[in-house]
Amino acid sequence: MPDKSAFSVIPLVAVLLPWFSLVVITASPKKARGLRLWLCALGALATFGVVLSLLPGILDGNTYTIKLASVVEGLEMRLTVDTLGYYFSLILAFLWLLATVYSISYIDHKENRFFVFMALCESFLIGCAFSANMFTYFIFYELMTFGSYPLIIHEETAMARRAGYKYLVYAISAGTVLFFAIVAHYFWGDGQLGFGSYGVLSLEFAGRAALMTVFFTYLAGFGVKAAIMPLHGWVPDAHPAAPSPASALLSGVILKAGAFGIIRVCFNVFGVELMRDLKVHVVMAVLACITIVVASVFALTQDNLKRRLAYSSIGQVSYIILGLSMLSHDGALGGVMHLTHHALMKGCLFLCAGVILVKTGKKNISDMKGIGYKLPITMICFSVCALAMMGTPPSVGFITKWLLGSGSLEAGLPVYVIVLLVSALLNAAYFLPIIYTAFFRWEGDEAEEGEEHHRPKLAFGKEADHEMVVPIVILAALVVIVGIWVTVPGFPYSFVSKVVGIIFP
Amino acid sequence: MGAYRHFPILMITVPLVCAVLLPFLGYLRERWVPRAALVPLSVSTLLGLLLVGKIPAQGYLSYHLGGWEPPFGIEIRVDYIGLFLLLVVCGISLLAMVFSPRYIGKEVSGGRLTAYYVLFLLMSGAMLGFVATGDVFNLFVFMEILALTSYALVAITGNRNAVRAAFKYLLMGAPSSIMVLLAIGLLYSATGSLNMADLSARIAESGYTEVLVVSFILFVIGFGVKAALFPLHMWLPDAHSIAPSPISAMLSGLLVEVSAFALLRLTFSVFTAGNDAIIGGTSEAVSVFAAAAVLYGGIMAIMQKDLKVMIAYSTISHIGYIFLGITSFTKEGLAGAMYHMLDHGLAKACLFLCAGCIIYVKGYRRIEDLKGAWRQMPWTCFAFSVAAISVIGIPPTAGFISKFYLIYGNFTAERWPYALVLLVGAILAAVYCLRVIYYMFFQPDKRGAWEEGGGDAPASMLAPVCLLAAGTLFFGVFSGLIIDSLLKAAAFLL
Amino acid sequence: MRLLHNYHYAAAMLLFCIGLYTVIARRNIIKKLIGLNIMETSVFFFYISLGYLDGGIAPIRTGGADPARMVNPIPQALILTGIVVAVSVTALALSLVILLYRQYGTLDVDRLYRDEDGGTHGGPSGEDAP
Amino acid sequence: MKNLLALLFIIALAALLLYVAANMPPMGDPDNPTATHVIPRYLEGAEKETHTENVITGIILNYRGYDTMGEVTVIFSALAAVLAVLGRERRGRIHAYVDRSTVPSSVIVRTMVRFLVPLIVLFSVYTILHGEISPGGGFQGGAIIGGSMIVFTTIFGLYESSRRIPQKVRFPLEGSAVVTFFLVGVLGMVGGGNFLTYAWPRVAAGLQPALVTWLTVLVEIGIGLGGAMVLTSILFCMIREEEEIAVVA
Repeated sequence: MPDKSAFSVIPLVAVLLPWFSLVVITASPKKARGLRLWLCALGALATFGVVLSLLPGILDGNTYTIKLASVVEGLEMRLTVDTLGYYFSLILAFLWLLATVYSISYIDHKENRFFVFMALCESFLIGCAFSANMFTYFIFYELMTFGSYPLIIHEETAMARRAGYKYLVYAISAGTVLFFAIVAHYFWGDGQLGFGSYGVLSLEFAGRAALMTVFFTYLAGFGVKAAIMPLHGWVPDAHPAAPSPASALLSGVILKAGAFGIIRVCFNVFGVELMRDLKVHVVMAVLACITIVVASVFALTQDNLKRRLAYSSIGQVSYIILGLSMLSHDGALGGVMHLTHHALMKGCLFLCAGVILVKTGKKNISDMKGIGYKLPITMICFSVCALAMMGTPPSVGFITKWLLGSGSLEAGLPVYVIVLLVSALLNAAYFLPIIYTAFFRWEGDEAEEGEEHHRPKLAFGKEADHEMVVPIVILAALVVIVGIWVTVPGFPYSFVSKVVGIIFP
Repeated sequence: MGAYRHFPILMITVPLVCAVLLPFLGYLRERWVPRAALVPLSVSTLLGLLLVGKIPAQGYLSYHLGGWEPPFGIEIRVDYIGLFLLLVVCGISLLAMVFSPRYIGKEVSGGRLTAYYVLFLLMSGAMLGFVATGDVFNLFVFMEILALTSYALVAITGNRNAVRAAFKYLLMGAPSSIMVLLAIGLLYSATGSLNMADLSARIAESGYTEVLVVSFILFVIGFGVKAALFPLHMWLPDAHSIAPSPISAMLSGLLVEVSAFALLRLTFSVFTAGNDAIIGGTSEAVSVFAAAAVLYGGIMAIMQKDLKVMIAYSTISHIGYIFLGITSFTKEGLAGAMYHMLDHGLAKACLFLCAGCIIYVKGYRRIEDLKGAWRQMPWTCFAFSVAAISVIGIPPTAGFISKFYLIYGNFTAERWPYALVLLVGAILAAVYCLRVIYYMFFQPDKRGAWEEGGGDAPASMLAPVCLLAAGTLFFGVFSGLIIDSLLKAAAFLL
Repeated sequence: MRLLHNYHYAAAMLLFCIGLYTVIARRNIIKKLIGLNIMETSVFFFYISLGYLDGGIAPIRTGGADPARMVNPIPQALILTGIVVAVSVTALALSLVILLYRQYGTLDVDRLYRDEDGGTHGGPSGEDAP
Repeated sequence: MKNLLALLFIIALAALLLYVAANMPPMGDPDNPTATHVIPRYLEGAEKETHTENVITGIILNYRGYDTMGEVTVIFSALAAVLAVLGRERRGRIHAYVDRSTVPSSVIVRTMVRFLVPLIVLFSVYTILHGEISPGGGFQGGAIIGGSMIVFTTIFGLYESSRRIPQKVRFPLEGSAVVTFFLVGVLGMVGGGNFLTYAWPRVAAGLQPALVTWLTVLVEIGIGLGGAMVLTSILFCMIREEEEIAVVA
């Protein structure tokens, strides 16, 4: 860990602050729905504020740490804010704030349960981000698994229940594998579960087979949340079933918790040298490439918008894995930055899908003819993000692709560039039709010559509520802004370059 | 040595003597019996708490009864692990006792009420004596009090199924007691001593290895029946599910564990763990059976329709966990097994008491009937969920910590298959526990059996349930308080 | 041949096995209890034999008897406890039998445990419990 | 099939146990572990240390008094258990159902029993009080009283015998063994020793022999009374059930 490590209660405050919503929900009168939910949003805002307050210190290279409980030596619950963890917490607190605001007008029944579990999930995820060791990470990660279950089944339809069940089965199996990984790590790693800047394990501790076991059990355990291809089964069901803000978070943050775990394992537990020694990155790369291509192909065949977005998420999260597996400076930079980039883009896309659902009740892409005229702001934002997903400059998507491409050349493996290109093409193939349907088709456009054949008017005034539109606009704007002013302090580059700069000098 | 050296013996004898005096109170004022029965248990708990910190992790408190030094007199030996279990016994007994009055008033007819409390106190006192004693024959005596009272408590409702289950329990329990008695005889014949500490020294120099091996096998079979180790478990599902819920909680949460603890004491303090010639083969066999128990209990629990039977099968599975920890012969495994006794005691007691609340309020026993139960019984359902999560072993409950150490211990001993079995056991537990939670919270109540605001269980029943659930959380989060010392104590035992 | 010398022990062990077989194999529950008592008696016999000393006398000091020739009193003291325990278990077992007979009208385990009504089923069914 | 399996199991067990019997220390050998380890001190010292000439009584009540306390708790538990299962007999119901024995008996038997029972009880009193110097003791005496009650009840029926030892006598005495033990134990603590110390360190050394003797007798009496009452109560409980079944049938 870096030198400047100071005791601070702020990490703990950030973890506990979301529980404020729980208090609000239980304490406030039943009738004051608006007040109650806005107070929850205020809680999310406060959390974001607390996280933000650490920004100057983090940029100075400080870390903050607080010990919660100690089981025995080497097994302790400790929160430490380092650059990488802070980077994750910032995007997640931000996205959470927007999703909470959005939910105020989106969620129309059982909002108490929804908001409480939203808040709990945020608390646990911040705990994940601030974990100082694998043990703490695992505990918060498991809690988050259970906290997110009620979000997925919120609609309580048969489909939602089935999706929730599938989610639980996958998550619990993954939790068990992860548990095994932690015990194995603790055993072979000589009780060292902490994170180090260059990794803490080495071949001095145990044999190759042992370390590879640890690595692959970690990969399998986190791979379920990160939706690496053979383990992705729950994602395409859970996303459409969950309410849109929950899908946005699921895709934007919860999937990333798995990816973040893999980042931690690669950077802070194993370290690049050891990975290169064990050649485990090859397996990661192969899996990631397969996932990227196959998920995109699957996405093509989906008509349900959210399902298509879900498959897209599966592919996109694997960009992160791919970036890590390149073991090169730019690759790692691109991969880790993609964590935020994708959260912004996909969060926005899912929120847009939610607006469409609320305003028109349409789920399938083929029914969305002319929807761009009914919901112009939403669909413009949607298009911006969709274009960004394909990698069109100036946008965050372009930055990712550029860095990954450069990283693969740096690693001397141009084959990845081909994968990226194929993926970009496939992205275009499944996103452009949506934009086309929304803006260039309308009801009755296939009518015979001579019949009424007029393009609908843009209806700016009839958009959804402000609570829903404002987050979408903010996200879409950020997709562009972060893609242009890349190096502004507080934007992903400022953190990730620091972390990656240490590892790949 | 201050006055506290007397505390262990008072902890044991006060409940026993109060049990004898209770009928007089029952004769005068039967209404006061339930409240009066709380007094001796509170006293024991208090004395136990006062002992905390007095016993170092790597030492013990030895008390010579009648002033005769061992091996001539009987010794009470409380080491750190013993005190830990004494406190578990006191705490859970006290909570089960608090739970009892309302519930028992409904299930047990008037004339037997006093008998119920008398037997309950005898059982608690006997458990304390059983855990604390340092003499093998004394162990047998307390085991018999324990056995007698538990047979009777299973049958106390007088219902025909209950009597049948109690008789089945007796038919397995009594021969097993005799086996223990025979094993003690063999041990005595080979060493000439009955004191545990003295025995371990004499065993080391005894030439009668064959006798000791068979003695150990008989001990394992005898206590294996009491602890419901896999092929000897047949009595458990019936007895635990038919007994009144507080008794189920005592049997499942304490009795089987105390029996497992006795085996642990015998293995480590008498037959000394390093002595492969004597215990090697048997402990291997026990590991295999324990692994089978984990899987069998889990699978059977999944197949059950009755809530209490499901919990009972889960107990069989968890006894397997404890034995897998003990037979790993590592300090981590041992500490895990001890911690598992704590959290399994808390969680199982909580589950059975929750089932009791449901039976008390609605009379439902089937899992299917629980659909949508949380509308009417939110506290019970939340407590149930917390305890169930501990049974699965999900953080931050105590179950996670113990499972971690159990698996870690099996890792250290390089027993990979057993570590794997433990993990599979966790998945099985997840299946049967989450099903119930799912029914309680997320299934619609189509029959309209549960009415919102229909009233949860009364406060005197909810309080112990919630305390137990909170306990599993507390000991999960603040496990550092205990596990460190347990590890040291386990290292000391080894 | 040690076994012939230790014929007391051998007899006790055989009795123990006979008792256990009776408990397991007999269908009548009263006979099962008799088997239980045979087991107990065999163990008492075993204990008392443990204390035996060739040419020993009762361990009572009255009249200045020689302590070196006395038989071992510990097993006798222990088995007094054992007897009381056996009596207690038998008493409880018999009262359960009385109740069972009143409720089921039979003493046959097979018929007693044949219908596992009441929604519980421990193991295949009661009869393979010894 | 099931019996065959059981038989195989038993044969295996028998082989194992016989193997052990063949490997045990030779019976009656003065060099056995059992004869050399703890015993010499008991045999030599019991008279001085416990002031009982019967070493067995010394062991039961003094050296291993705690075991005996457990033992009296066991029979008390048995009584509590039987009562919990069957319920205590009530005078009114006994009267209604049974006022004479179901066993037919001649005048000779009745007269002999009437004559013998007091003698048996007298003998049991002797057994209780002389346990420390001759074979016998509290349990033995208590069991003899219980036996005499069985004889009496068989001949005269429950009604008659429950008039001889009525419930209001038995009820307070059933727990006397445990309570006596507990009191003696606590007095030992108060006297400066440990629980169940008979020779209180705080008492002058000259008085200790008398103290130990009297406390031993006190415990014997407690055990004897308690044992007798518990056995009688259990007996009455069961007979009542038998009679009720007979009447119902």
